[in-house]
Amino acid sequence: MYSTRRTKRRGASALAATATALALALAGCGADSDTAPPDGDPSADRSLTIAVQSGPNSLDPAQLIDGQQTFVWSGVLDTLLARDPETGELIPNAAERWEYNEDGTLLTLTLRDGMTFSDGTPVDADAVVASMERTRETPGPVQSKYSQVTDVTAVDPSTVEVHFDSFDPTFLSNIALGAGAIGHPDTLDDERTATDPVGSGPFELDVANTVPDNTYVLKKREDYWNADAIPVSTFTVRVMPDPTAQLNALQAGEIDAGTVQQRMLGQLDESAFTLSQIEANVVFVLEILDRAGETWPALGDVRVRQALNYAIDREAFVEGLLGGLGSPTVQIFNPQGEVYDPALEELYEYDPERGRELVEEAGYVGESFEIPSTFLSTAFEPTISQAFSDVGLNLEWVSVPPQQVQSAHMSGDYGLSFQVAGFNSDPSDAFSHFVPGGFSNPQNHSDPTLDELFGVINTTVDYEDAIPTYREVNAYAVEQAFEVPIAFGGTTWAARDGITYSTVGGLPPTIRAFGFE
Amino acid sequence: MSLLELEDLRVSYPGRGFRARHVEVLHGVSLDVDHGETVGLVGESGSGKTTIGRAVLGLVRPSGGSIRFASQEISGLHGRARRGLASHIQVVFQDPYTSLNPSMTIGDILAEPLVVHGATSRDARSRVRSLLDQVGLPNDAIDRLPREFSGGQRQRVAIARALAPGPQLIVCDEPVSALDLSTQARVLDLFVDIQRETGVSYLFVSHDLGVVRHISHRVAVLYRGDLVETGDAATVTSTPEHPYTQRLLLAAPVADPARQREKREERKRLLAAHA
Amino acid sequence: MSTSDDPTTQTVRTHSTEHVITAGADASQRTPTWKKVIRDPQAAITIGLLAAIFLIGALTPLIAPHGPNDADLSMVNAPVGTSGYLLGGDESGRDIFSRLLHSINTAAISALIGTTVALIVGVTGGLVGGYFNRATQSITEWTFALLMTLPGVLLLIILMPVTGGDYRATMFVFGFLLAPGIYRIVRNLVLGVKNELYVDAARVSGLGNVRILGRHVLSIVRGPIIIAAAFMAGSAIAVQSGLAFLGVGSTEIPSFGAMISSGFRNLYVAPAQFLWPSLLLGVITASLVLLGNALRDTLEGSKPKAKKVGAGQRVVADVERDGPTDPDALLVIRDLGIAYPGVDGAPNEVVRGVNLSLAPGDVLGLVGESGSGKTQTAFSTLGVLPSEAVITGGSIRFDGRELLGLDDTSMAALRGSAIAYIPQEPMSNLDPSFRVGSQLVEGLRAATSMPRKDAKARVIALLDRCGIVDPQRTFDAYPHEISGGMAQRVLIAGAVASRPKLLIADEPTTALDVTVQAEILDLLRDLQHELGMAVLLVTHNFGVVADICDRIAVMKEGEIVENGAAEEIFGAPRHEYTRMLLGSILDEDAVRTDPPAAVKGVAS
Amino acid sequence: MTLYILRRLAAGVMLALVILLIVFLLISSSFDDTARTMLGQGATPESTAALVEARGWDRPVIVQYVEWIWHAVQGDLGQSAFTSLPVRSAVVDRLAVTLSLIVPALLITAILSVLLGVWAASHGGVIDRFAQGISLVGHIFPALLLAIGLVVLFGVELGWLPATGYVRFGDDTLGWLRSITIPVIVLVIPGVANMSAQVRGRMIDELNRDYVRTLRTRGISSRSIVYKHALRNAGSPALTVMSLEFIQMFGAALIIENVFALPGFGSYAFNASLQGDIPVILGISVFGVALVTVVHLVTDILNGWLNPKARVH
Repeated sequence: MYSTRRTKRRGASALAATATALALALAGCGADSDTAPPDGDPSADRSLTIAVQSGPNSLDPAQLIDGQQTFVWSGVLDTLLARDPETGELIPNAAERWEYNEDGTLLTLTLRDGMTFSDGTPVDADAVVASMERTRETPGPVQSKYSQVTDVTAVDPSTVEVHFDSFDPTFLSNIALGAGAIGHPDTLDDERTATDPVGSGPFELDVANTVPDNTYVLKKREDYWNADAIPVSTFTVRVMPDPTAQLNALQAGEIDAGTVQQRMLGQLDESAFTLSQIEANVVFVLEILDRAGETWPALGDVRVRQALNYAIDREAFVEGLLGGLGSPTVQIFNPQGEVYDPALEELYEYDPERGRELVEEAGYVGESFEIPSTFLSTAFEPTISQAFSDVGLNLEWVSVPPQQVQSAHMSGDYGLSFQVAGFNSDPSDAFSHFVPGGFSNPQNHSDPTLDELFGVINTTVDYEDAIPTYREVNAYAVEQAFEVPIAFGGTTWAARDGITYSTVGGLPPTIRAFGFE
Repeated sequence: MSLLELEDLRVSYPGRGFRARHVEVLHGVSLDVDHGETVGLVGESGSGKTTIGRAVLGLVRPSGGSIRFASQEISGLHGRARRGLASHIQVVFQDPYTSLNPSMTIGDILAEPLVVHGATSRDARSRVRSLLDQVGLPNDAIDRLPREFSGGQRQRVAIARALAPGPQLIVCDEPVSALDLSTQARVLDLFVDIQRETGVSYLFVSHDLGVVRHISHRVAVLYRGDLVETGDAATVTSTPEHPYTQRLLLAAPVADPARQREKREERKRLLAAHA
Repeated sequence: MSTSDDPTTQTVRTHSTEHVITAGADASQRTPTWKKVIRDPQAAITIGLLAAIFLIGALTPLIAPHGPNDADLSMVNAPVGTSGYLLGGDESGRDIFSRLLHSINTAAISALIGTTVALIVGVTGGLVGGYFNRATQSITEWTFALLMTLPGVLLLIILMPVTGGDYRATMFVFGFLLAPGIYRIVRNLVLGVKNELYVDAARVSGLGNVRILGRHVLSIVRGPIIIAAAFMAGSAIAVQSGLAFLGVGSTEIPSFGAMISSGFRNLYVAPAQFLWPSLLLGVITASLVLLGNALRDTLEGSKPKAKKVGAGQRVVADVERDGPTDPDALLVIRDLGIAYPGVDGAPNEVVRGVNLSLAPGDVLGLVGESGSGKTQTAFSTLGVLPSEAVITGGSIRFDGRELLGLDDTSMAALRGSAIAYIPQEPMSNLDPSFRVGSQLVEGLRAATSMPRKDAKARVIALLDRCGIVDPQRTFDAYPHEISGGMAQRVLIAGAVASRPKLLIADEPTTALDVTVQAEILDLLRDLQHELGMAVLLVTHNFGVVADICDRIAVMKEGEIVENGAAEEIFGAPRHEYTRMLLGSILDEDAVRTDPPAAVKGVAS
Repeated sequence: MTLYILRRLAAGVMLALVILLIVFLLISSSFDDTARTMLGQGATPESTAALVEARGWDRPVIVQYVEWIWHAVQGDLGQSAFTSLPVRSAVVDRLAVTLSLIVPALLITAILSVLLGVWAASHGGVIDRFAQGISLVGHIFPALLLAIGLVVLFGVELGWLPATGYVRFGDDTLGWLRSITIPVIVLVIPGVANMSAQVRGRMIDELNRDYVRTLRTRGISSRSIVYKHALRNAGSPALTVMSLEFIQMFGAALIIENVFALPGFGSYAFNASLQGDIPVILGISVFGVALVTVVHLVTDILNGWLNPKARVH
């Protein structure tokens, strides 16, 4: 409900790649630009082929998954809102305007005029209502984002009202993602919806040349309302789970752009490729699931949690395991966002001695913990285990097959979990990490201070006004060491010369991040 | 009372393939073997002679009739009861190359039946020595493997194995047909000597009239699952009554060009007469 | 079930395709199996290599400088030769050398689990399925067919939710998938052994089923199982590596596959990383395969070597091409010697100084016991001695032409057209895959280059002549569809089809019933008269000789001891050996006369 | 013959039913995991239960099994739990890719193995040692190593062949040929290593048989003896080896599809299994069993053609 992070979609991709690569791929990045490409000529026959690590699982609006999958589905389906690629702020898209009532239980969306689906029928309030109602009622990954919605109604062809139980601070950012995708009302329940929907987005799927899960060929719609912002006429997305295969394809000229692992960069001929780096779009974090110490009392002790934060050599982690692309951190919020506080980074300098003292003080020396070993964690397990033993604790990685990763995380069988979390929006990230039932807090830990702070957030409809409270949440969480954030991770895009990729980290990746010189 | 009595013995094998009909290979054979006697069983391939032997040994289950050994019905016995007969009925097979387990020493091969019947290994060993002696093999054979022996010697080992439990009846299934001429005669002599010594009875199965004639007191002739003629060896093998036996007798060549020429002519006359 | 009463097989099995007795064979035969294995260089080297590798694996906790998952962030992708990191560090800063050592143990455990399960399941299934009755057989057969049908690796992957990706559980399941191979081997051996006479003998001796299975059956199955185990261990290791490469299971477990996978990801950073585990994996699996092959050679007796087909016979002596010729003789063999390599490599002469002469239209019986060299002599005349055989001297002249030293093409031109051959065992001498007629036609056309249609007519006529009742039907039949007697007639028809001058018949009636034998001899005699062929009849049966031969040569241990007209030799044998042989014949006078023995011992 | 094929196919269907039941039973424990994975991070016990119910996974396994079979009989293998793609067409598409690797690989393997095996067996000497050397090399280098090495060499360094990806035969035949070249080579090398040794062994056995000597004594040429008689008799065991090789290649294809980023059957199965995509796993099991059954059947029929004794009457 809170985050764009998907810890898994395609197991093979995950397994074949390192967790770094995977996380970067999943988090991806995106841009939304109303401006035309630099040269002004949206070349009618320009084509672009990129590689991603996972294809879209489905093009059904109720089943959309964010991350790199967005490249394909956002080509076919328009979203209500979008994010500004420079600042990450919410900007209009299919909805021109949005407005909350006073207590945040009614959201009024005003749709742009003249939008059409690829079959020519108008994209209007009825279409939006049908999509949102259906997503709300259909079990799937998007449904939870509608948990507080009670009703969606069309006031007139260009006005939609969304009614809530109570204010949902994450809703706006969600409808800039899959929750805001607009499907074709007449065919939504048809079988084709999953694979070849009648789309509202800038492209039509070229079904003849598309091999599901392998190659997606998208043809630009000239009748799309924002067609000028789309720089290519044919957009091909190839699914390549293996990063080495991606690099090989890039070098062999089979794709125009793709992500490249930091340590493979040396292999690229700098003169033939343009590199674009996104400094941070994921955070590597050791999540403490049993913050209350119900099953593992040691984890309920703030000294032990702090000790773990002291135990990890974050600088070495970035240099050694991330190839230098990234930066050490003790926070989980997007460094480009409003909540992140550089001053907090002073806490928890690498100091295993101090950590050990804290553990001794708390009386938990020699305590052992189990943690799920997943495809995300494998590359980092030795380092993290080492850190535990450095402060007098033991960590045992328990192998969990991919299809049980989600279950293991939520089961309550483990006190710890290693995650590579992509950024969503600051509110979503706050909720997912610290509110009971949030993804990173599956054991429903609650804390009076946090309860109070979220009480304020839940009643502050204007985001600007709520920002100071979010910062308090962040500061308190860091101080209490509710989690062990380790580092921000970035992504490097390599593209054939003349093609650029630019966006801030943490945004959904779309075609509009690409520029042509 | 004879030692072995077969009455109306029938055997059938399941045919090949799924739900195939059974093929009867013995159509009611009656035969008896007395104490200390050798009964020769002659026939060509497919006549069922080997099957009779195997039925007596319990290796084939009869589909009808009875087999009595020492007045006891044995055709239906199996399991422990059947194994109990092992000390009374023994066998010597045709092929000395496959009737001995190639991976066991001669000593083990001979001791096995003794140990099964409760002999201590020391007793077994001394019995093995005397058995080897009895069949004319050197004492050092005990630790050697079958492949170190010639065909004739192996057949001696097989005979020793059959003698080991002191049986009353030995079924001999073509025991000399795989041997060279000179060896064959010596092994047959050994059979006769042993019989004189121990009083054991033989049911002696062979395709070779000469061999049967040499060793048998009485001879039975089998033809396609039926017993066509029975009688004392000299009569059946020199002046047979049944046309098949006559044909068989005339078909076997004699090692004398002149006599063989006569025999051949006689055979042709007989065939012409029956044609 | 009796095999000898099966109407398609023959009761009599003689070993007249002579066994070549090699000197010193006895000593080597008694060498214990393990010693033989060790003496084989390929086996010794691979065993040594594997032992060394797995010993190092076992000692890993003592000798590995680091734990398999000890990570040092400063050692990430450290180059080869870094102090304490012999082969460098991997992507997580773990010591590649130490991980390599630990991986050996994973491989060993995988092989152990997979092979053990496969052996237990396969051997049990094979023993049960092969030994017991039909119902049990069909159930086990069906079960293993089921296992066999499962697409192996696919199943392991489908079962990941069940095995949890744990390599030991996976190997346990894999063991079941390997089991059908073992099952097949064991079942077939058991089915074979079950009908072996010595198992019957054991049954007659009063041994129970369990004892027979354990003592007689298992001992035979042992060798092939050991061989199969070597191959299975190899495939278990390979599969485990493959799955680990794909990322099935925990990466905490050091394994070659996981290391190769990590190296592959790092291909561009540190190209050597994937090389070390690949090499070690390659060495281990290759060693196991080679060991399997070596074991197969030693335990099952080495397979015949490949040799050039149509290379001709080897002659190591100078052949006198211009020696005196006997214008009346069709075939003259002078001073012929044939040798085989013995165990110690020295040639072992099986035929020595043989002299034979055969006039056109003459029938010569070459008589002797097994191993006397009579078949070798016949083969050398046909030019079809096995490739190991060497002609050490002498001369074979046919129709005035020296045959020794001719190449195979020239011999092939003679064979079939001028010299023909009838083998002993009719069934094994017909190609089972071709119709009887087509085999005969091919031979006839090779010898005479007659048009196919004429050749067919001639073959059918010949089949008819050879006493086959329905020649067309036999012409169209496959060898397994005709009886032994008929097959021998077919072979005779094939031999005389091209009207040869010389017919070499090697024990042509030994495998047949007496009544059939008489008919075949009649046929041979008639054909011989008709065609005026000379016949060289190889046999051990004096009755056959008396029936058909004009002259006799008696062979003993590679030499001809007596040679003369049939009547003379039967009437007045000169050589002691001939006398002994003739004396051994159980003739019509040898009727047993003594009465049944008095019963001794236990009275009934 | 028709009856025989029908009987064999019926047996195959039985086998498929049994295997499916086993798979159903084994998988039934993971319905919740799958639902949770489908829902992603928003999963709650309630939404998980709702999804399980919506999918009908809460019903007794046997009911689901029967229902699944009922639909399967009508040609409907359901849809992937994750991608909503119809399983049948997806499996068929993926199978087409894998088969377009395996079938050429198998044919090439068969031809090379027979040539090499027959040459080795009928010439001996240097040629024989050469063939055995090739077999050894093929055994030593794991397919994995070959795959990686060839990609780097031909795909990246030399750029002669595409390093990754698959081109459909219908789209661009030359492209298809180029895209399968390296994967096929990787499949062929170990295949030839194994099979040529088998063919060689069988050929040597055959060439030592009695009938070969008898054929020679009739003046029949060496060529006919080797290529017509011995080869045909060696053919039927070799065919069995080949059918096993075929099934084995499916396993090897899994790794190869991974390295070359090919959308094949193996990687499809692998992904489905990682995700716990139950409908796909079931579909794959059915196709897997069907494939193996057909391969065995074809082998037996070909065997009958080669070997009259094995012929069905």
